[in-house]
Amino acid sequence: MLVRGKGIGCMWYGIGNTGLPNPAAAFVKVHIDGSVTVLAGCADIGQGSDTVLSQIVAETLGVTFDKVYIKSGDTEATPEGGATSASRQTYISGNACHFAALEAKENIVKVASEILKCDEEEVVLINNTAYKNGCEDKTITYKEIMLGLKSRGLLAIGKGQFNPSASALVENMQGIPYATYAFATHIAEVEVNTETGEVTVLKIVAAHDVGKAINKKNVEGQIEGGCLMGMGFALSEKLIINNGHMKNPDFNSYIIQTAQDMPEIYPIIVEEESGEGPFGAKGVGEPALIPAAPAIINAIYDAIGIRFTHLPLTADVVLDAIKKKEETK
Amino acid sequence: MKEFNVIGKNVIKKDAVDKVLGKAKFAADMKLPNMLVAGVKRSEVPSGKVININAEKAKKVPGVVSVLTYKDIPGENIIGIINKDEPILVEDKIRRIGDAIAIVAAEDESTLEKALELIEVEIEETQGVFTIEDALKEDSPKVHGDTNILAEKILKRGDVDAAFKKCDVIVENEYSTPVIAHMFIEPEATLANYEEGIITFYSSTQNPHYDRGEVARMLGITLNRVRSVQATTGGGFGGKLDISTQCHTALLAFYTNRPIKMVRSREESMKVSSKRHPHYMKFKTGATKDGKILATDVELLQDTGAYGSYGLAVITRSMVHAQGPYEIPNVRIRAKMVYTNNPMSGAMRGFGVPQVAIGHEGQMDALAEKLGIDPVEIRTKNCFQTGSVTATGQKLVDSIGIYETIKKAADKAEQIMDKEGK
Amino acid sequence: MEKVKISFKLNGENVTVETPPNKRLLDLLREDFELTSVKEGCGEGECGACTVILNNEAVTSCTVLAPQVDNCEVVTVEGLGKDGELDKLQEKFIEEGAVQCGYCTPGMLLSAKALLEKNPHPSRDEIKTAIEGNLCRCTGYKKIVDAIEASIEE
Amino acid sequence: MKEFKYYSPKSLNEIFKIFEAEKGETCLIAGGTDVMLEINSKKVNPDVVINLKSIDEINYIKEDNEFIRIGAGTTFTKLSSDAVILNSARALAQACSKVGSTQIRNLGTIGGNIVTGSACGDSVSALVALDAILVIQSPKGKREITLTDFYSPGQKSVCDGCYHNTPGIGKDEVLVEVYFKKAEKNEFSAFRKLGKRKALAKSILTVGMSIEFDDDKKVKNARISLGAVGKHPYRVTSAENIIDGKKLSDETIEDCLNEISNIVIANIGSRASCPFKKESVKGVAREVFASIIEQSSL
Repeated sequence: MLVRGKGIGCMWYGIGNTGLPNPAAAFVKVHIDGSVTVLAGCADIGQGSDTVLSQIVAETLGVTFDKVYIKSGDTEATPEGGATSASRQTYISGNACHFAALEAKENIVKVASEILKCDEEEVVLINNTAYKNGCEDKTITYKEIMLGLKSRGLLAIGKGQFNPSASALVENMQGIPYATYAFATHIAEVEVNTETGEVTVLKIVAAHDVGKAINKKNVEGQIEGGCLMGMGFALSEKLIINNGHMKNPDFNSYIIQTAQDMPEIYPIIVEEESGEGPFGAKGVGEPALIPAAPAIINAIYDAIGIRFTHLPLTADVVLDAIKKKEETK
Repeated sequence: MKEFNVIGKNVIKKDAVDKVLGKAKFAADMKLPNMLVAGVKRSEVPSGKVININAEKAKKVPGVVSVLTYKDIPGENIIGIINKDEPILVEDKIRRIGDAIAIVAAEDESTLEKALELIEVEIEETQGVFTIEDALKEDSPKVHGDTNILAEKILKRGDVDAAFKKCDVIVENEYSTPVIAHMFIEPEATLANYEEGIITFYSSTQNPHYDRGEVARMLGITLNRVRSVQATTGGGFGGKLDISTQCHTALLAFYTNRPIKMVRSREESMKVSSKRHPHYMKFKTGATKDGKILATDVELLQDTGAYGSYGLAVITRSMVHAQGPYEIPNVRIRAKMVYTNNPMSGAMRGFGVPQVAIGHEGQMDALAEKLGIDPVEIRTKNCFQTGSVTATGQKLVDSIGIYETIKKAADKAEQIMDKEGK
Repeated sequence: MEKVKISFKLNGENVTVETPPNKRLLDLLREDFELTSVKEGCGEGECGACTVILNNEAVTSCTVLAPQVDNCEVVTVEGLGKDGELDKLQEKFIEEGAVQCGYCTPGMLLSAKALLEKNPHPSRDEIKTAIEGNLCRCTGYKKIVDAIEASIEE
Repeated sequence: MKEFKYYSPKSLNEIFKIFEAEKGETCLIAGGTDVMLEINSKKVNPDVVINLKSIDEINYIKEDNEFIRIGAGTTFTKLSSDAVILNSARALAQACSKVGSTQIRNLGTIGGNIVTGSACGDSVSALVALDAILVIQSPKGKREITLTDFYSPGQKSVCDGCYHNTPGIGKDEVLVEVYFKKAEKNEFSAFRKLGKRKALAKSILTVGMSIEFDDDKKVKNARISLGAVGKHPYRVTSAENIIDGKKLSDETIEDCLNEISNIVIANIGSRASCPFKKESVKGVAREVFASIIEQSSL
């Protein structure tokens, strides 16, 4: 028999290292032609930090995304970015890049205000142009501004660094472990085959408070990948270790999810902006994974009335529990 | 809301074009003239004492350029991202299967394979510890120093014992989660080169600056003579935060003055890279009959395997998060993390939080059931809001979106999921 | 060891090469032709990172012996797209956010390409079947399936 | 990988000549999806490797009046989408469609699945239910053997050259064809696999079935096979006997499922997987019955 159930899982996740300093830094240089180079220590492992950091710099400087070139993760060129871990890079390296761009922008705004004959506060930088607030029809190009810098003997360079405002955990671990937290809720729908113990995850709704989504597709990509990793955690993944020997060190016997196992996933982005984050951003990398497994376990309970507490819930474990429950009836 | 031009927009990922063209260079794709390939001779026993390493036969194989052991390390032979406890090459004590004993550089793969087979390592196997229970026994063999406890901590707020007396319902459950592997699709690799006094290496890594520091200390040279570059990296999920191939390739490049490439096989990667800490957890949670949680008492036992890696970060983070995203006035979390001769546990997506979430979310549903209220309702009733105080005494002041996520997820689920349920 | 001389069509061009027979197609492509888009993830046919198109079908090149492709036709990602233009699939992978770490991407593209060549209007389930042998640990597959779906010609 | 000599013959005759000329350990490779791993990991160390992919004469699906004949070099992809197989040997098409992944099915061959002798060879389990017969050729000529006999323990292992010591195939022999009777008018077959995930899954267990009904909808002829619950896939005749001559009522099916479960216990009772398999096999077999009943009522 196939029976369905729904379950919910929630989580919170502190962004950055726990109660420890974990700074990151970046350099920004705006070139004479209006293109931009960002140097950031932050390692992009595919999650898309190069893209997100470039977006932050582009927005800050008022240039288009394509103008920004980023060099990341090269110790000879880039300052420390710290580890790509703890869902910290958008928040911490993001702020570092934001601050570096702000510093590089100082001379740009100064010169633009001189050319536009207005106060610095009135300068609007957008789409590789500048204008006086309210006079959108009278724009000057970034190139013109940069030539202005050149003739005045000025450069547009900036350095930025950021360390979240956390504090050490002291007696009984009291303190401020993180400056900000991400939150999430997943609701899963599963189908349990009561005769074979197989569990199929049909749908997952995944709502994530990420502060501000700098890049929605990237955020969704993290959420969707997290859902499948969470499914593996709940249902299939386990390294079998016997007296220190690993019995299944391969893709054949350590079971991660395939495209065929993918449920329908509905990512929902909630934007409770964080005061300290760049444009309000927090993080999503690890939060994406965390609520999926509890939601699935609770959905299985909803379906068959068995509360599992030891992972993973492979078919044999589920069927065994179903049979035991039938026997005690 | 403020309008943005680039923020919040789906721009083209910076790396996407090179990746769809197959042009992105991962470390294993790189090549330099005169390059050698390298590999590691590893321990096949989980616990033991190295009596003798004989590499003479291996060195005589034509095409073998260098065979190195711990004796060849000019600087410090110890690494670790938080606590330094792992040798780059084992000196005497074997602590796990896969401990690195010797490294080889050769002209080609088949010569390398032959050489690794010919290295003779005499090991006296010793009794290991493989369970947390055994590790905690007073007379157990010790993996490091004179205790197997890497860390033991307590987090406390309020008075849980007094609070449980005021609870109308209490649920107690034990939970466990297994050893989990990252399974990034790209196995670790490094290409290293030593030229003009600068050691340069390109690696699959999540933390190039940390890698630089470890290589510099190993070689006993200053940081400005080491260049660590992150190659295109094929996923990490925490598994590429530790040193993998960086030190070994750098050491061989340092000695041979030739470019060195080392690429792990899938099996080697899985056996040697860090794993998600297995957890054994006890949760006791109590609430009033109207569903307000008053207290939670949690005990965590965690196995970090042979080395600390990110263990100290995992124990702290898991404890801080064990209450879940709920305001609970009385909290006690006790945790112990132990060394064993199992594979090394370290960082993996969530650092202990996915494990404790199995506990706190299991408890929420168990409480809801006992109280006869809806699982969604018990969560909205208890979740953090602006002004809530966490178990570490932190007052949450901004960006507290948990309630919103519960509401939005529940609304969407209502729309799209089978109303019948079963 | 006695080398074997083989000729085959590689990304549209006729090539001839002498190879030791105990070489995998994966290594032949990476080493002899420097087509490093073909990735090794497991060496056991279980992850699909080394997928190439062999005689119009997606196969794992780690389980093919190099001399077995004598007289065959092999396509790698380097052979997708024409005249410097991206293939529609490549375009959609970029647009839909189907690329994260990128290690599975070439294999994914080729599995999808082989499908579309045979079946220009596949269903979502057929797409999933086509890429079931390509493991991805980053994306959760959704955006990959979306991208393949989006690339289907009207 | 060990060094070896490589041949890519165009015909069976050429293979036999190579057999004669080469004295070292010989290994045949077709799809390579199994043998490549064995060679790579040095579990097999051949001196000579012979490619079967270039031999067209073992790559076909044919039907005549009585039989469906499949060349040993036919891939799973072909078998799972071939109209003849889909129509009159659905169990085999279903089994082949569940092997490994698309890439593996594009390479892997039915002959390979048979001679590697894996306990969980998906196609083999279906072929056992179809009562398949193997055609094995050597320079001396052809011989035939039923698939069940091929795997039976009584067969003397005469193969010390080929890589799995499959009983029943000689050093100078090549499996060239597998054939079975075409389905009768009222004969239907189905297959279901239980795996750890929905693709790229090694079978935990498989059930293949072929059932012929008479005009009263009573079972005239039944063949049921199990895979991955013993050394090789096998028929469960005592379970077949239970349904023989009867209508497939819920009670009859239940009795049959219980007997299947008992057979599983008898075969793998001492193994840790038995408690799970003896139960889940009932669920899996029930679905196969359901599929057959559905086909028969159309």
